[in-house]
Parts: sequence; C-alpha cells; structure tokens
Amino acid sequence: MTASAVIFYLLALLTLGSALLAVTSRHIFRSAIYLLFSLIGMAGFYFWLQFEFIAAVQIVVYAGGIAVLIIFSVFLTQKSGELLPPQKGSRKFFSALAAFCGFALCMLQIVKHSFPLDDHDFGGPRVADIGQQMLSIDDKGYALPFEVVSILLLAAMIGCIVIAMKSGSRQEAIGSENASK
Amino acid sequence: MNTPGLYHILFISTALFFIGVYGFFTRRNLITILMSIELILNSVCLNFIAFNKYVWPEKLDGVFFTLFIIAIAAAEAALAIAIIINLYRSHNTIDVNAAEEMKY
Amino acid sequence: MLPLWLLPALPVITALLVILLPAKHTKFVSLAGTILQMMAVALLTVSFAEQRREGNSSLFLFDEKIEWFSSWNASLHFGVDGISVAMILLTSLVVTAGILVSWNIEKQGKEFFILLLLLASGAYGFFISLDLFTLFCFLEIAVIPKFMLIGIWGSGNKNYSANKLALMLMAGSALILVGILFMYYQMPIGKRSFDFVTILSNPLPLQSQLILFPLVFVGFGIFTAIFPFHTWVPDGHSSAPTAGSMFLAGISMKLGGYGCLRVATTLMPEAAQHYSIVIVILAAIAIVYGAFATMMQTDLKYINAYSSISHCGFVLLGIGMLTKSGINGAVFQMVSHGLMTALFFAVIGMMYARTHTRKVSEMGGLLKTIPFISAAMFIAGLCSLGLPGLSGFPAEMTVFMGGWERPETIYRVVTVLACMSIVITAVYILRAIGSTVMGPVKNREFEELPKAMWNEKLAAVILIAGIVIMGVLPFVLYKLVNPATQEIIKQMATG
Amino acid sequence: MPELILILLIPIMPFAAFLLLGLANGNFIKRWAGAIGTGAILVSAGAALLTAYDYFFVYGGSGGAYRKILVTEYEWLQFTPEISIKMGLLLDPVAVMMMVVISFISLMVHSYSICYLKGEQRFNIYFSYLGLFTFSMLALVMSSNIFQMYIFWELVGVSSFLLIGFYYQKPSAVAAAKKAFIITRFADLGLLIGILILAFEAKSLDFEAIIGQFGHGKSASVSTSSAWLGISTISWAMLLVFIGGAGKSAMFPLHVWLPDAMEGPTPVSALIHAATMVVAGVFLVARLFPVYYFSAPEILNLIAYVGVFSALIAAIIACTQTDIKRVLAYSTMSQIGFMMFSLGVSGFGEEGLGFTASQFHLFTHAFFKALLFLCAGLVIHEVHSNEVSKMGGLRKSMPLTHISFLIACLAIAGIPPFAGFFSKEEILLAAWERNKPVYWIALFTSALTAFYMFRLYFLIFRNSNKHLHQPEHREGSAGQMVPLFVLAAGSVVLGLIPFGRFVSSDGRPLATELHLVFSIAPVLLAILGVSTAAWLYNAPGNRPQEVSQRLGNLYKAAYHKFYIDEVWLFLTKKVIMNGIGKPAAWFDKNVVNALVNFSGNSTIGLASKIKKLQSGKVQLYGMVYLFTVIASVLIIIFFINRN
Repeated sequence: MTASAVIFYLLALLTLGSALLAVTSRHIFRSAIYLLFSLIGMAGFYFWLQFEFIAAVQIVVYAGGIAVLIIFSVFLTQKSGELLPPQKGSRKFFSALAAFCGFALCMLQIVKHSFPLDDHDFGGPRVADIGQQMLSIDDKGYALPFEVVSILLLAAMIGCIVIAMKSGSRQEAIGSENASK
Repeated sequence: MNTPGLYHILFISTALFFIGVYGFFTRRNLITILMSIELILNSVCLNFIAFNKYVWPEKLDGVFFTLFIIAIAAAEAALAIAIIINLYRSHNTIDVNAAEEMKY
Repeated sequence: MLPLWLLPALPVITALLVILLPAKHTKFVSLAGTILQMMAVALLTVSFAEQRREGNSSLFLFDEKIEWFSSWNASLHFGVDGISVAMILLTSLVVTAGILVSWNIEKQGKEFFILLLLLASGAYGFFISLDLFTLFCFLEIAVIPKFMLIGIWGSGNKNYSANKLALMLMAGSALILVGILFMYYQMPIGKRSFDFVTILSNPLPLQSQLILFPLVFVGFGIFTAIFPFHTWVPDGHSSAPTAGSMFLAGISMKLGGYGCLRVATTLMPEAAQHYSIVIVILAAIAIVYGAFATMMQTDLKYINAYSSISHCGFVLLGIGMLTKSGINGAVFQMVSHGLMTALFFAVIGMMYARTHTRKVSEMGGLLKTIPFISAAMFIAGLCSLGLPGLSGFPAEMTVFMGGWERPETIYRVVTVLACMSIVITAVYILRAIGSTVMGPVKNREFEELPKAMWNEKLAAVILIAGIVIMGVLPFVLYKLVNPATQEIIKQMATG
Repeated sequence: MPELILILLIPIMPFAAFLLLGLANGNFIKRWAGAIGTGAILVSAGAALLTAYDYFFVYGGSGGAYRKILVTEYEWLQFTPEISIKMGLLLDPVAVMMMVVISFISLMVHSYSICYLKGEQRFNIYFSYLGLFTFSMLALVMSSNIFQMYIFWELVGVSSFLLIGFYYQKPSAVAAAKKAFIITRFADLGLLIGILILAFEAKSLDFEAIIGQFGHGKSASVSTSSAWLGISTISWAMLLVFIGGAGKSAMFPLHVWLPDAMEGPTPVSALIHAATMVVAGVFLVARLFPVYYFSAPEILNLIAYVGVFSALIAAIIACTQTDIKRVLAYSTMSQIGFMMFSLGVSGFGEEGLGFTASQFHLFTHAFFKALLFLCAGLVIHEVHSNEVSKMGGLRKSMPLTHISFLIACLAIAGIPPFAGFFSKEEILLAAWERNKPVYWIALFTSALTAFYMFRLYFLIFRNSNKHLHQPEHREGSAGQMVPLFVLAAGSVVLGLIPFGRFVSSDGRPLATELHLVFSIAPVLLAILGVSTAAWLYNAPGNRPQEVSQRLGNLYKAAYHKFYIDEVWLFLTKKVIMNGIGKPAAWFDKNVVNALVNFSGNSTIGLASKIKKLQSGKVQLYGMVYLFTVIASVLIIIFFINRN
C-alpha cells in the first residue's frame, strides 16, 4: 500500500465521516463544523488528484466563504445550545432506505460499466491553461459562460441584498402580504 | 485492494451524494437542508474532476464545470441564506413545515 | 339577403354597445339590437321561403364559408335548411321576450343583458353552423353564460344548481367533442374535415358509427334532458332568473334536440337505426316518468321544469322513430315547447314578482287581480296539455303519428305510453292552474296586485302569437320543415 | 248545390263572436256582449236552418237517398301522403240535423243568458266562451275528417271546462271543471289511440275513406286478418273510439263528471251538458255506425249494454238526489243511455230503426232537456238554492215556468202526444225487435224516468205545504220567457216530424210507424210512474222517508251514487297520485338525482384525498421522486433492457 493510497483512504474517511456527522448531528453548530471538515476533505481530494487550483478555489469559496456564511446564519437564527428537533423514526428509516437503494443502484451500475480510462498521467492542469481557455472566445473557450455566471453572481448579490434588506416599508409590505394570505 | 482510481473516487462521490440526499430528506431545519445540498453539489464536483482526470486528462472541461458549479453554489447559498433569514424574521423559525401559507 | 354570419354577430355587436354605453342605455340598446335581429330573422325566413318557392332545392341555402382554422380544415361554414330556420325563428321570439321580461332587472343590469345577448349569439351560431367545430364552439358559448346567469342572478339553491347545470352540460359537451374529434380522425389523412356536408357525403363505417353514435346522442341528449341525465333541468330552471329559465328551456334544451337530429342522426343514420329502440324507450320513460314526477311538485317552476322533461321526451321520441312524421313532430315539438315553456316561465316570473311566492298552494284567484298574466298562464297551460288551436297539439299529434307509423309492436306500445302522458299532463296542468289562477283569493295581500306592465304584456303577446299561429296554421311550419326532413329520411334510406 | 259562404257562416259567426268578445275590452263591448253574441248566433242559426232546408229539400237527395256532400276541404297537416288532417265541411243528414239543433239551442241559451247573467263582472267573457263552444260544436258535427273531429272534440271539452269553471272563485266549480276535463281527457286518450289504429288500418283519416273501407258487408273478412286477444284490430280501434264517445257522453263508468259539471251557470248546463256536447259521443258512434255494424259488431253489442246499463243506473240515482240540477244531470245521462243503446241494437239499412230512433231521441231530447234546465235556472234564480227542499208550491208565483216545466216533464216521461213519446217509442220498438233483455231494462227505466221527473215536478211546483213563499216570486224577463215558449212548443210538436224520412243509417228514407198496441205498456208504466210520484210527493205526510227507509241499503247506495265517485277518487288519489306519482318523484329525487350528486360528491371526495399528496413538503416530494426514479431505473434495467 503506497502512501498515496493511505492518504486517499484517510481523506475518504475524513470526508465521508464528517459528512455523515454533518447530516445526523442534532447540534446545528456542530454539524456546520462537520460540513466544514467535509469540504476540506473534498479539497484534499482535489489536491490528491493534482487539481491544485480547484482545491484552492474549494478552500477559498467553500470552506472560507459558504461555510462561514452558514455559520453566520446559524448564529443569526438559532439560539445557542438548542438541539434540533428530532425527526420521525419512520421518516429516517425510509430516507436511509431510499439513499441506500439509490447508492446501491448507482454503484452497481458504476461497477458494471467500464469507463474508457486514459492511462497517461498528465499531472494536474496548469493554471495558465485554465485562465487561457476560460477567457478565450474561440470554439473551446468559456468566455460566454463566464460572463453569464458573473452576471448571475451580480444578480444573486443584488437579490440577496434586496431580500435581506430590513427597510421599514418593505417589511410592512411583506407583513401585509402575509396577513392577506 | 489496489491503487485508488476512478472507481474509488466514484464510490466516494456517490456515497457523499446519498449522504446529502439522506440529509435533505431527514432534516427539518432549513440551514441543515442547505448544508445537505452543498454536500450533493460537492459530490458532483468531485465526479467532474475525477472524470476529467481519468478519462479525458488532456481536456479542461471538468475543471470549468466545477468552477462554475462552485460559483453558482456560492450564489445559491447566499440567496438561500437571505431567504432563510427573511423567513426567520417573519415566522421566527426556519422549520420547513412552518412555512405553509401557500399550500393548496 | 343578408349574410348569415350577421345572426350571431348582431347580438355580439349589441353586447359591445352595451359595454361601451352608459348603464342607463342598456335596456334600450338591447331591445333595439333584439328587434334588429328579429327583423334579420324575418328577412331570412322570407327569403328562404322565396328561394324554396323558386325551386332552389339544394340541401342548405345561403351557404357561406369563411376560413378559420385552415390547418385543421375547420371553417366558419354557415347555411340553413328548413329545420334551422324554424329553430332560428323560435330563438328570435324567445330572445325578444326574454329581453322584455328582464326589463326591470336591478342588480348589475349591464352584465345581465350582455350574458343574455351572448347566449342568443351562441344559439344563433349553433343553428346556422355547418361545421362541427364551429358548431361545438357556439354550443359552448351558449352554455357558459347560463352558469353565470344562474350563479349571480339566481334564487334559492343557486350555487348548487349552477354547478350542477354547468357540470352536466359540460359533460355532455365533452362527449360531443370526443364524438366530433373521432369523426374527424376517421376520415383519411388529407381529407380530414369538420365540415358537415363533407362528412355527410363520406359516411362513417358502421363499426365506428356504432361506437360514436351513443356518445354524440347522449351528449346532445343531456342538453335535452334524456332520461337518466335530466336532473339538471329542475334545479337549473328553478334557480335561474326568469329570462334565464326562458332561455334555458326555450333555447338551450332545443340545442340538444337539434344536435341529436342534425349531428347524431343525420351523420350516422345506420347507427341511429340500430339504436332507435333504445332512444325510443328512454324517451318514453322520460315522457311518462317526467309527467308523473311533475304531478307531485308544488313549486310552479319545478312543475314547469319537470313537464319540460316530459315534453322534451317527445322530441327524442320523434327523432328515435326515424320516420318522416316523427322527425317533423320532433321539430314541431321543439318549436312549440320552446314558445310554450318560455311563456310559462315568463308568466311564473311575473307572478313571482308580484306575489313573492312560487308555491301553488299559496296562490289562488289570481285571475281576479292580474287577469292578463293569468290568461297568459292559462294559454301556456292549455298549450302544454296539447289543446288544438295551440302549438302543442300539432306537435304531439305528429309525433304520435310518426310513432304509430312504425309497425313493430314495441314502437306502438311506446307510442301508446307516450299518448297516456297527455292525460297526466292535463292532471298536473289543471292542478297548477286550478289552484293558482282560479279558486278563491287565498292571501289578502293578493287582492291588490300591480297590473301587467307594457313590457310584460308585449313579451307574452309575442310568445302567444307564436303559439297560436303555429297551432292554427301548422301547415306553414310543415312546409318549412318537411323538405329538410325528407332529405334526412332519404339519407337514412340510402345510407 | 250547397253554397259555401252560407255554410261557412254557420261556424264562423260564433267564432267571430268569440274573438271579438274575448279580445276586445271596451265598455261598449262589455255592455253589448250579450246582444253581439246572440246576434252572431242568430245569423248562424238562420244559416243552419236555410242549409237544412236546402239540403233536405233541394240538393241533398239523389236517387232516393241523402248523399254525403263534402262542401270544402283543406289540408291542414300532413303526416304521410295518405294520412293527413284535413279541415273540411261534410254535410249529411245527421250532421245537418245536429247543426240545426246546436245553433238553435245555442240561440235560445244566448237569449236566455242575457238576462240570466246581467251584472256579471265577466259578462263578455261568458258570451265569448259560449261562442267558442258553439263554434267548436258546429265544426265538430260538420267534420269530414276524424282527426278534425278530434280537434274540435278537444275544443268542446275545453270550452266546457271554461264554462263550468266560469265562477272561478268557487272551489267546487274549479274542482268540477277539472274533473270534467280530466275524465273526458282520459276518455279522449282512447279516442286518440283508436284514431291512430284506424288511420293506419284504413290508410286515411277521412270519414268517407274509413267508412268506405270498413263500412260495408265485405269488410269483415279484411279486418279479422290481424287480431289481438281474439278481437280484430279494427274492433279494438272502434272500442277505443267508443271509450272516447262514452267519456263525452257520460256513459258508465265515465259519467262522474256530469253531475258535478252542474256547478256551471245553468244556461251552460242547458246548452252543453244537456242538449249538445254530451250527445257528441252518440254522434260519434252514429258517424262511424257502418264501421261498427259491419266490422265491429261485438263492440256495437257492448255499446247497447253499456247504454242501457247507464240509463238504468242514472235513473235510479236520479230518484234519490235532492239537487234539482243533479237530478236533471242524471236524467240527461239516462236519456243518452237510451240513445246509445238504441244505436247499439240498431241494424243497418232497412233494419236501421234503432239508428233513426236514436237520432230522433237526440233531437227531441235537446229541446225538452234544454227547456227543463232553463226552467230550473229560473227557479234557482228565484229561490237562490239548488235544493228541492227549499222549493215547493211555485206553481202560483211562476205559472208560465210551471207550464213549460210540466210540458217538458210530460215529454221526457213519454206521455203522448209530446215529442219524447214518439222518439222513445221508436227506441223501445227497436230494442224489442233486436234485443229483448235490453228492452225489458229500458222499459223499466222509462217508468223510472216518469217517476223521478214528476217527483221533481211535484216537489218544486206543487206540495206547497212545506214552506211559505213570499208573493214577490216572479217570472223571468221576456228574453228568458221567449226561449222557454219556443222550446216548449218544440217539445210538443216536434214528435210529429217523420224523422225516418230524413235521418237513417244509410241515407235512404226509413218508414216508421206507430204501433199503438206496442205503446200501451210503456205509456201505462209512465203513468204508473207519474202517479207513484204524485202519491209520494204530492201528499201531506212523510211518505218519502218511510219508503226510503224501507228500501234501506239500496236507497243509501243510490243516494251515494253507488259510490262510483269514491272509486274514482280512490283510483286517482290513492293509486295514481300515491301509487305512481309519489314513487316517481321519490325515485327522481333519491335515485337519479342522488346518483348525480354522488358522482359529484365522490369526485370532490377523491380530490380531497388526492389533495393531500400535494402537501407542499419538499422532502416528501424528494423521497417520492427518488423512489420513483429507483423503481423506474430498476424496471428499465431488469425488464425492458434485459435483451
């Protein structure tokens, strides 16, 4: 067993274990932290696969951004020390069953299928290539999706602000809307 | 147990995906549901990278998709949290079953 | 001759004018529009008779075709034969009377008149359509306003009645639509058409006729209260406002009869022959059973509604007999029943406006206080029980003769059963008249009631004139209808 | 040749009066309604007399027989090329005779009514209805087509309804009107079905064609070809037609409406329910007599028995009634029974004495029965009651009425030389010759007739010891007395007409002669009846009560009209209303309507069940989605994608 394999299994243990804990823990703050670990585990996989850029993005955006966002919102909405309400046992059972069945089915298919593996190991992609192709406007360029995503991000940002804005008139409007419902 | 390869990675991502699904089904708190969705998105990202690495190593499309997914996930998370906070303001709770004014 | 499309268009134009002009003009604009369409109908009738006299023997006169859905080969194809002209005449009389009767409506008058006019438009369009698709569209136009008329201006259990009526009629329409589409897709690709004449010249194969005929016949039959599907009639009529009841019984139920005759029987003659016995038996049940059920009613509107079931049974009986006299009689009965029942409902509305009751047991001696209205009720009642000299008599007798024409025992038994209803009709009509119009004045308040207004008198006179003319000179209508009937019979023989 | 205008005038004039008086509403019309109506009828009656004269003495006869003359005809409504309703005017001896009777009696009644209904609120309406009735009745007898006859048959019925219910605020009048209309309508159902059968058997609705096909000796074999229950189709048809006639003519058991119909104004009873409309049934049978005789002899036999039975039962009931008009009504029924059975026992041609006698009796009866009613009207007017117990000794205060009534009573009792004697003798002779049992019953009935008529006479005009009457009892006015005298004169002399010369079953003159020997028995019995009545009712003391007590149950049954009304009431109220009507209404409400409601409610129920699936719970959706995907994938893998 090579070191690479050992690292892989450790990463797998970290990722899956903390993911499982993240979805089962009844302490919401803890589950947010478990999620953070899981995300970091994912970044580890990207490193392991030699996709350093993606790993960096993962750490910056996910572990650094989204996780923090989630933790903030937990702070905003949750009283400390309060446990999440328990879910019905039957619901848990059927969810687990569904998830397991889905997992089994997928794995069955994956194992049965033989992917056309390319054995040449090129190593990870160079960041320069990524940048070049991302912004090129030729056949294989991703300039257009890039622009679209940037507009989407902008729109999302504005949307977040509008939704979360705590202006008096708006609040009233929402309140009256609720009342009318 | 041989060297970890595509199949191992796919196992990880599939497991992660269904862990996310399980969380999505069982959680009642909106934030935890959002967390489950993040897990699912991550598993997809991992797939993209893995296929990029093992099947078409000379291409970069998997990378791009992952990047876009991360970007959109970030936007989505931001929006979702804005909605969640708003919901919390109006209902004082973020339980999924609490918001049912628009039922029927 | 005016173009035929003017008939459905005139009410719509009137309705538009009503929308645009201020509310105080509503009544006068509606009346003017109705008079205009009455004149158009008169012109149509005269020129129709003129053309026939000149020997124009084509199946449908004033044929005109306007492209509409050319991709489906559906067009606004209009044309009339004698049967349609008879129905159009009926419609114009009932519409005018209905507008006159609603003269004093208070609540949302504008909308009320618009809906009435829309209904009239639908009925006119239905009767002149020679394209099944168009026909169906007009049928729907004629159904939907009724829902609102009952739901908004109705009385009593109006929501229930409106829903029941709309749902049952919609179910009928659905069956008809299925039938029409079936017919359309039965034709070879490229020749597919909704056109009546085209389908007539390419009759369907017997096998599909046998499947299709019950659908279409029952679909239209619901409109004309075929036996197990008649329950919308009493509730709908009793809840509807006066003009609504008049339109419902006077026109809408005729849409069904006309459809049964024109679409179901004419286009599928072999299946009609095959199912004739079933139709006839159902019709006889409706006639006798409706009459007996009427006997037990105590509300004037229910009495008339149930008697409509019985009378419309004669229409189906006549059609089901598939003899010339039978079909002639069915058309006569449609016209007669339309006029008579419209008069009846108009009179009941007038009485209700004065006495605020529709219970037979609470009225009495009205002949003394409101003689004109009571006399009109008398005439309506006598027409209903088939008194010679009024329209009911030639209609019923023609149906009976048509029934007896079939030599098979079962048809004759059914005819005799139907004949029996004239006695039962006499019983319930005299019961109703005897205790409302005649007898001592039961309620002190009824000693002094307002006399009939000019509009009410005019409405009643229009309808009575129709009834009497048809009763005294039935050969006029016969000459109008008979050639068309003979065509149907010929179709039956060759098809 | 017949003059069309003159003949058309006969029915048109009353019709014009009907329209004018019914529609116009001015004060002038209201005031002069009586005069207008009477004038119109006067023209009509004049035209009828003129036509009768022309027909019988100028153009009607040819080759020793009176022909049927079709004056005019118009196709009113066609059913099939052969079968159509035609509006025509047919003249034959019976029709002409009827025409004269109707227009003449109607004239008398019109004139009488002017004074009788003076001051009535709906004076013009009354005369309008009378006009309608006279028109319909005249058109009925002149019909050339059986369906045309049916049309006017119905119109006559409705005008009878309107006139019985003329005092529409009296509940009893309304009830009587309804009863009369519904029972005759029920009988008309028979007539209608009979016509339907006849139409398709004869392939025509014209009287000429029907009689031409079935009204001769050869037709018997044709008609027996198709039979049902052992009776030929044509017999069934004729039986049904007779039921129609029996309803109109108040034959047992369809007679119950006639006594109640007396709720109408008395002149109306005289015109409609004594002289004209009620004999329409007799007329109908007479009109189709050849068909009955040749193609349905068994039905003719039945008619004889129904007629004689009705005559008997009506006479018995009449002996016990105390309402003057009801007695007269039962007497009418009894006399119509005479006419009916006379037709029933009649032969054809040379042997057609019964036919002639029947028509003769119809003719004379119209006069004396109308007279009786008009007199009764005057009496009622004076006494203000219908009950005979309130009357008595009116001979002194109303001498002229008394004489007229007496003449009529003598005529109806069959005392020579009054009109009734001749016609009744002929009837009895016809019965004697052809059917002995009928004869004996008829003989007994005619004695009863004399008894109950004189019972009435004595109770009203003699027997003054019961009540004291004020001296101001007066006669009616001239407008009422003149008709009385005319009718009384008619009742005296009309019997001398050689009726057989004019009216007979085949149009050929029939020689009728008086058999004096034969007449002895009936006349003696009549005199016996009169003297019994005198013994019982024209004497002090309590004889009637004693006799009625001695008769016991028979008297009670007769007094209650043999409970036939109750049977009808049971049939209509219990059997039809409760037995059929109520279940039908219940079925409609609780089965048919419930089915509709059930389908509606079950849709709503199903929808509210399904609605729960749309819970709005995303997680549940997700789970269902996932399971569905898994299941579909499994299905695709293991079932569809297997090969």
